[in-house]
Amino acid sequence: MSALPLWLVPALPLAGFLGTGLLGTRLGKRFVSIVGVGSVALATVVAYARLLPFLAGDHAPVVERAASWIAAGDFRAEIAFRLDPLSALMLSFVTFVGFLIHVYSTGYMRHDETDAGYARFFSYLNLFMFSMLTLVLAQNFLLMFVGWEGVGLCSYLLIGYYYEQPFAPAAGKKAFVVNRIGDWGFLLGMFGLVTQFGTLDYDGVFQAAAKDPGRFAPALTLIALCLFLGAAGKSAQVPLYVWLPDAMAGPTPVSALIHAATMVTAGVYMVARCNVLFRLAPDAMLVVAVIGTITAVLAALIALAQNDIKKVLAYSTVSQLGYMFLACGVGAFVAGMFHVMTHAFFKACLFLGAGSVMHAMSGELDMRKMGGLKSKLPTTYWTFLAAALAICGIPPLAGFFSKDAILAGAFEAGKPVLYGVGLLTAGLTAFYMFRMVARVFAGTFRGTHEQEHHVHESPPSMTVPLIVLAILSAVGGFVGLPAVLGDRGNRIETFLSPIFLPLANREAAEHALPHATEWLLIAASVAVAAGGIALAWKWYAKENGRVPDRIAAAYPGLYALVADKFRVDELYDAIVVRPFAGIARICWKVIDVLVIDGVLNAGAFLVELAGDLLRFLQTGNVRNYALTFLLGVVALMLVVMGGF
Amino acid sequence: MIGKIPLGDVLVASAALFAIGLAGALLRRTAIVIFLSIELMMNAANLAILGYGAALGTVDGQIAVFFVIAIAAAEASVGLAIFVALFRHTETIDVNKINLLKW
Amino acid sequence: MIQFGPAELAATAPEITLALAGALIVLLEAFAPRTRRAFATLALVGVAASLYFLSRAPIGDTFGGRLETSSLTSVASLFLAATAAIAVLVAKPYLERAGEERGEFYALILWGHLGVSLMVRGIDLLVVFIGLETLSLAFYVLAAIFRGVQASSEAGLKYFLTGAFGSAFTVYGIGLLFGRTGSLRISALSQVGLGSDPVVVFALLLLLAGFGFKMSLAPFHAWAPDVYQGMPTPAVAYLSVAPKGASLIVLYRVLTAVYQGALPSRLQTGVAALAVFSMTLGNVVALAQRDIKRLLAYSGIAHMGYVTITLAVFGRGAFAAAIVYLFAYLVSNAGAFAAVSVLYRDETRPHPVGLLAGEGRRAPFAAGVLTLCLLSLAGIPATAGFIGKFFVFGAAIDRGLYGLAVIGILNSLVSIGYYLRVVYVLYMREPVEAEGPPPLGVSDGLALAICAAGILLLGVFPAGLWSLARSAAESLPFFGP
Amino acid sequence: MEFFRSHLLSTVVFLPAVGAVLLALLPASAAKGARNLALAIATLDFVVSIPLWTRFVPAAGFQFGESVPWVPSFGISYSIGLDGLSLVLVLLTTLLTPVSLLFSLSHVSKGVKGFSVAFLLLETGMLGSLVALDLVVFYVFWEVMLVPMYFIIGIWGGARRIYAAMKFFLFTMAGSLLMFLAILYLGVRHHAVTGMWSFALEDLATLDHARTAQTVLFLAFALAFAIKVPVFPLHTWLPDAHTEAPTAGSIILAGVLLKLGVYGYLRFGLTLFPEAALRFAPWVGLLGVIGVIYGALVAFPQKDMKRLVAYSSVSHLGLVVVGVAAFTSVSLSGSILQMINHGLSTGALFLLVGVLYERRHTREIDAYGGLAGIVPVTTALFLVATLSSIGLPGLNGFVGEFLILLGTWTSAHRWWAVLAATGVILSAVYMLTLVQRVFWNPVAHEENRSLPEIRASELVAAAVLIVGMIWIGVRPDDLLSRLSPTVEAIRSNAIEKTSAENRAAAARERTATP
Amino acid sequence: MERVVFDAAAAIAVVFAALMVLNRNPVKSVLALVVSFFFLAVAYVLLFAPFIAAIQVIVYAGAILVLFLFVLMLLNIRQEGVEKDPRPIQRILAGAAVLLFTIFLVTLLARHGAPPGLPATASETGAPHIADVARAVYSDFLLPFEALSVLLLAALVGAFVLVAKERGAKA
Repeated sequence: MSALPLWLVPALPLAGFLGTGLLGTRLGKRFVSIVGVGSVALATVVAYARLLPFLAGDHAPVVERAASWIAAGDFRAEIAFRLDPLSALMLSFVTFVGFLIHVYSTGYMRHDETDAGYARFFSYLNLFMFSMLTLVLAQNFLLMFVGWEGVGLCSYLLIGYYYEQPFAPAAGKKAFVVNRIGDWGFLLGMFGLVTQFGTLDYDGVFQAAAKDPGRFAPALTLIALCLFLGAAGKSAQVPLYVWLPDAMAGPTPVSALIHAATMVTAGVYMVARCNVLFRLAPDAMLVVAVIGTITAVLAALIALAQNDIKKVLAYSTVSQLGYMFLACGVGAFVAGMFHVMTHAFFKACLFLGAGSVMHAMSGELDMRKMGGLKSKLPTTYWTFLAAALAICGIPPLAGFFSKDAILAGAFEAGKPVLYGVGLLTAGLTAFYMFRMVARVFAGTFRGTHEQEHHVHESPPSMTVPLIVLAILSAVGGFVGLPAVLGDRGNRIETFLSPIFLPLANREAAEHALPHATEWLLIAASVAVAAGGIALAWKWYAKENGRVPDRIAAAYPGLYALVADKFRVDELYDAIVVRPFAGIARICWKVIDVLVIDGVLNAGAFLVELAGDLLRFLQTGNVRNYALTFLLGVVALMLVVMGGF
Repeated sequence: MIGKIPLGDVLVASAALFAIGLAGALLRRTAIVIFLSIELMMNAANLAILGYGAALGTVDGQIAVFFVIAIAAAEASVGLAIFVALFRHTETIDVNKINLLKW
Repeated sequence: MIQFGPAELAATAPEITLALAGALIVLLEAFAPRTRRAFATLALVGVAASLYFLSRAPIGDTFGGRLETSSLTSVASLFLAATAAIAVLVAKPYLERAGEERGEFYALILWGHLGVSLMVRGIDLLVVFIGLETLSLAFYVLAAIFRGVQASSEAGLKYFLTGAFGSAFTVYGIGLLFGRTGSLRISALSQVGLGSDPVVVFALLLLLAGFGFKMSLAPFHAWAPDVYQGMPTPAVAYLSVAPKGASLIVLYRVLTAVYQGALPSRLQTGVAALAVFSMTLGNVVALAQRDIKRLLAYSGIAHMGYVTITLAVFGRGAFAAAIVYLFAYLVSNAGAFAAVSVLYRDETRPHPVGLLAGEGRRAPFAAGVLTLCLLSLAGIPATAGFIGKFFVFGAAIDRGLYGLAVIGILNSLVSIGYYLRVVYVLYMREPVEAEGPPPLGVSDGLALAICAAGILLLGVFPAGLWSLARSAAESLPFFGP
Repeated sequence: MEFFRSHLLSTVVFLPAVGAVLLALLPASAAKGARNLALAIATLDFVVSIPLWTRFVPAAGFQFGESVPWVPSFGISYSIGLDGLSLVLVLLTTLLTPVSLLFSLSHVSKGVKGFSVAFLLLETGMLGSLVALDLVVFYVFWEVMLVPMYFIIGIWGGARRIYAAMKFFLFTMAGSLLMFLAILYLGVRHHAVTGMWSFALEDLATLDHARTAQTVLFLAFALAFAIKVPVFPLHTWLPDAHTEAPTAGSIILAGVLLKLGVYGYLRFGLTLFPEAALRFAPWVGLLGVIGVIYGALVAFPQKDMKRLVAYSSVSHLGLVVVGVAAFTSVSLSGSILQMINHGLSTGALFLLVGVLYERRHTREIDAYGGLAGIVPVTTALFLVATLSSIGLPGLNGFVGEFLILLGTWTSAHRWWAVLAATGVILSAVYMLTLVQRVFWNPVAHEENRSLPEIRASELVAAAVLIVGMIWIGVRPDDLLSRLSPTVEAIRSNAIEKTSAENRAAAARERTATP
Repeated sequence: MERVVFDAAAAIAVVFAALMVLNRNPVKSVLALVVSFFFLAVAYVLLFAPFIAAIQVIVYAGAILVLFLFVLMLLNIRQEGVEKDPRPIQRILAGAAVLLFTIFLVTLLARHGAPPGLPATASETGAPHIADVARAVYSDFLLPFEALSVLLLAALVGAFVLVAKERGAKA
């Protein structure tokens, strides 16, 4: 194999983090750009230096132990990295997209930041890359958890990057805490794994489980659900999705990288990684699928009524993540991972495009104040359009293949309801995406004059990544052609197959759909997507939003509800946050201060009081002293020889 | 029996004297009288001791009493001196009125 | 037929020395007042000499079994002499400040000291009683010696009246015991059958009260706070330590004579009750005290409660524990009073704790020693006080008296409250008095140093003291097997 | 020199005390000299203690032992020794003392000499009780600690220092006094049984007591330790003490003193009364779980930074207690490790809070806000400490928490782990709220804009701790490998000494861990 | 015969003792006590202790009580005021305690007072003679006697210290 060890991949960004973090402020932006981007570039190079031979080779998993880590009692955990098809897939686009976004950031962040802020931003980004790569490459759950929480930390830091704003830090904290709720599940899941398998090592766990399903299956449902709770937290699924929209408070490249392309997909990655466990726990699978579907449609609905360009993208992300879990839930893990990849391309592209728009509009986010930017920002427009079409699933763009695979998977798994909802969601997606495209680029400019003056295309450092990502989202899908197209068949399927260990004494349900059905499905999804696009374009580009306004006017309550994201945040505030604070106060003021200290102080006070009273027995009158003496004698007399 | 006197009589008498002294010490307020009562208690002790001594036919009793009387005398001198010294400050030796030091 | 021969001379040499030293000082006071500043030294020499003679005195009884010389008396005399020495050392600068430096003061201390040592050495109730009275008379006077101060005279009156009252009970008790044995020798009490005789038990109760009075053991304690408050502090330093120890030893002598093995249960109950009452009352009321001397008085009452536990336990080990405790109490309590007499500028006024505010910085040494003494009284480890409590409670548990031990422990928790309050005033408050305490002289500095050293040494190396106490217990003649 | 080499442990223990005596002899005027001398001594002590670490042989049980008769007639002897458990705590102590002294270099102004003396005496007290193998000796050291701490809080503390100092002293004393009686009883018992006096741990461990006696004795010991830890509901002294103590005091208090409770429980409670200990384990664990959640809950609404951190200590030590009660190898290792972690992270937190306090002279959270832009370095340091405290993987806190929870999960009391794990969420809630309100958000008070950045000495002090956090986070085995034999020793001793049904329980739980 | 005389003497002594306690006027109290002591002396004689009787009359009644009188005159103590006690509880408790104690003491001594195994009658010859007393004091009781001397010395000096005129020392 290559001389370059795997640990180098995460190590390089870590070095970058230390460099930018410790010296960045002193040495200035130029240094930071070089180190910050350079480290990631190097990591990417190293990663591909390992990937290409791997892809060329037989895809046999590679495990490299870097060091021993924890050994207590009979528990062992190592720092070990793994390169297998799954991690390779993630690695390929995480490094690459990450690199692109670093480049983009040099342009995006340059103007509005002090040296310190600039250094801070890039050190965070590097730290994120380190964590994400650790997460991807880890060979055991514990090390994955290191990356898992690491990315959570970075997202916390980057969301709260504009810490002077009142909103950003709160959003960051929200993200971290909600993620922690998920991590709680993850932890319990790991404990369960240890009790079942005695180890957290992938091979140890999965092979044992695959070898002897009968023994482990009963316990696995609960474990799988615990793990999924973790995934739901990280990947913003119902009911833990609420942090992701707020996370848009962070700089746009962050939204692109962390909250669209990479981190949020970690949950999907984890579920796919644990496919053995999930496949042994059908009930858990069902839960995953249902949750995914609900998330998908719910988020899509909310996205319909948002006017903040980034919010729309955020909810779209949530929705797409729902898709991915739907895929995993119905057993189409490949489709899920496929969508992870394609989504990384087009959603990153969309976010960066949005960033470019903001950049042009001097920070404006409200679509109602935009319009007609098509001419002013051509590059942004075309790239954005490409990505939008991709996400809508218009063939032959990337999104089409992955989304179609998912829907096919759902149908295939005999879950018509889920399929139907998925299909509906596809339509909604198409609608709100093109609502956005229309509001932003079509029509006439609705912003202020200053903005109009100021509008300009972004620097190449920003546009180049846009173009690259646009191309990828255009062609990225060809790695996974459905069976009906092209004899080469589904390359990604074959590529990923090694990670789906065959389960002993359970024949994998391998019934490919008849071609006719498959054609029908394709047709349906394309039609729905096209319909959505057409309607959106008609209503918003041509009629400039009259119809929807009428609808909104017709059902004000409903509209408000949707626009307010179904008031989920308010709900949580009422049933979780407030009660928590209340109980905390009670514990402090009542139990601690009143009860415990009260009792103790009362005791002390009583003793003191006794003293204060008893001292008055000392009257100063010597006769009383003689009397006490005599009383003492008498008492003694009675005690010792009462009636002799 | 001491000669024709039963020891019981002696002891009862001494007990009575002791009790009376006790009562005086506790009930009177003039320091001197209190001290007188205490002297009486000592004499009660003396009476008992003499009674026992005679009954047991030993001389030790008388000697003990002799010492006690001497001690009583010494106490009296010191005590009276103290009364006088205190009287210089308070113009009284009524112990109810002497309670500068208390609590 | 007893003659006053060389043996008797050797045996009584210690007391004779004290008597003569006192007399000499009085004479010098009368006829050569110039020599006044030598008095303290003279008194010290007297104390030292008497200790020396005692160490030379042959072991055994003399005067027909009325005076004992034994390891017990040696240990006890060491205890007493140390107390006397500290008192004298502190007295000198104190009296100078008060303008009351008079030979009689030292003389009375010496004679009182003589009385106490007779209490310890006498194995004849009459001798013990005379010793007791000598002590009492001397200290009645010492209490009232500041004639210009009403509080002093009042202290004298109270001490005198209550003291005489107590003596009357003692005498009566002695009389009754005499009636049983026809002899005044304590050894005579060891004849069989006395232990169950109600009159004897009653007499023992009277003695318990009488000597408990000297120990300021509640409920016979009432005099102590007032007297301590009005009495010159150096005298208190002596009175609050030596007579208590001596009285305890006397009680042990008498009780062990009657009950060789163990106390009858009801008597044990009575003694235990005294201990508990004394501990609790002393500590609880001490919490409420504002005057340091009264506070220490109540703390002393409490400590007598602790040490009385050993009397309830009743045994050689217990007695040895009591001895250790007494030594610990000596260094701590005498040290505390020494520090108090150093820290207060005006002796004739009351000594509120509040006046000590901030002295921790202005008089670091004295304040430090006071703190050390208080911690030792509180029984913090690495101090003598802890060792004392260790042995006493150990004895109680050894005899299975868990209740007493627990009550004692809880009491010492309460006691920490008021000891620390003083420490807090010393170090954590700003001074209230314009001028700090008077400068530290040689002799009182020496006294403080002795006490501090004693506390730490006993606290860290208790083994020696223990074996000493143990040997003393061995020579307590009347214990059974 | 040779003497010191052969009496290494005693040297480590008493060096500070000797230094304290030297300091005491110094003229009061030489404040600066005293301060530097104290720092020098503490540092020297740390250096001297390093051989303990390097020359330590994990498998060899108690090492560097010394034994000198103290009160022969009662079989009391100054006998000390070091096993893995003591080792890590001793080093934590010798490390934290110079660190906190280094911090107070620039801040303690009045009575520097007294402060240094008290601090060094305190160190000797802590070290002594960590190595003592004779119960009387242990008790002596254990109590000796209180006095200097009382002064440190009472003289150099904050506004309500008197109340806090008194409360601290009385609380701790109340517990330990009953333990004192229990110790006496054990000695007496040993004398009654064997006819020989002894207070040596291994001798007393051989005694077996009637069920009730064992229960009472165990409770007497447990109370003392529970108060020190502190275990809910005996914790209320801690917030006051921590809050009012000077920064250095808080560091030591949180860093070491609290650990002594758990240490005592492991070293004495479990060794002397294994049956009772295991019998009461469910209750202990329950209290631990309550502590975890309760501490976190109460920490959340605090308005005072130090108070908040103090309550977080209650939560963290609750977790440690859970690990001890679960009594599996993993959870025990985790608990011990977590003690060190808590020492480092909470120590660092108190230190950095102190840094802010010394500049603004308030601990009110609302008095701050938006400091990140003003004092970025302090912010970064505080952030790291926070992350370590909330158990971010890669830092020390996580390893301890994970092992405790994992071990507990595999024990007979799985639901403890489930509940205690919520601490992971809650700690994030209150700590991040603190960070947000102090360092993020808009600058609320203009006077904060001129807040000076952390000083070099303070920076060094904090950096030492943070290096420790990362080291343990990445290479916990350095400690765990030294701990595991001790842990096994404690477990095997307790388990084989316990009665049949307990042995059965232990067996169940061993099979639970494959 | 002796018994009658003794009981009479004792009774009178008791009566006058009671008078001493009951009388409000200290001077009268002293005089009552003198009488009481005198009759005690009579009782002593009947107990074969003529020497003690003598000093009882001479020293006690004669010297000490006269000293009391003298001091009373010196300080001219009026008779005790009739005003109520500040704390009546004192009287009640004292009365109760004294009563209890007395009953206990009397019954105890009446029942068990006499030592067991006491010779039924003691012949006059067994009674000690003054000479024996003298001899005993200087031989058998030598130590107490010496000690007593110190005690008296201390008392003397003490009394002197307390009442002697202020001297230069105080200045």
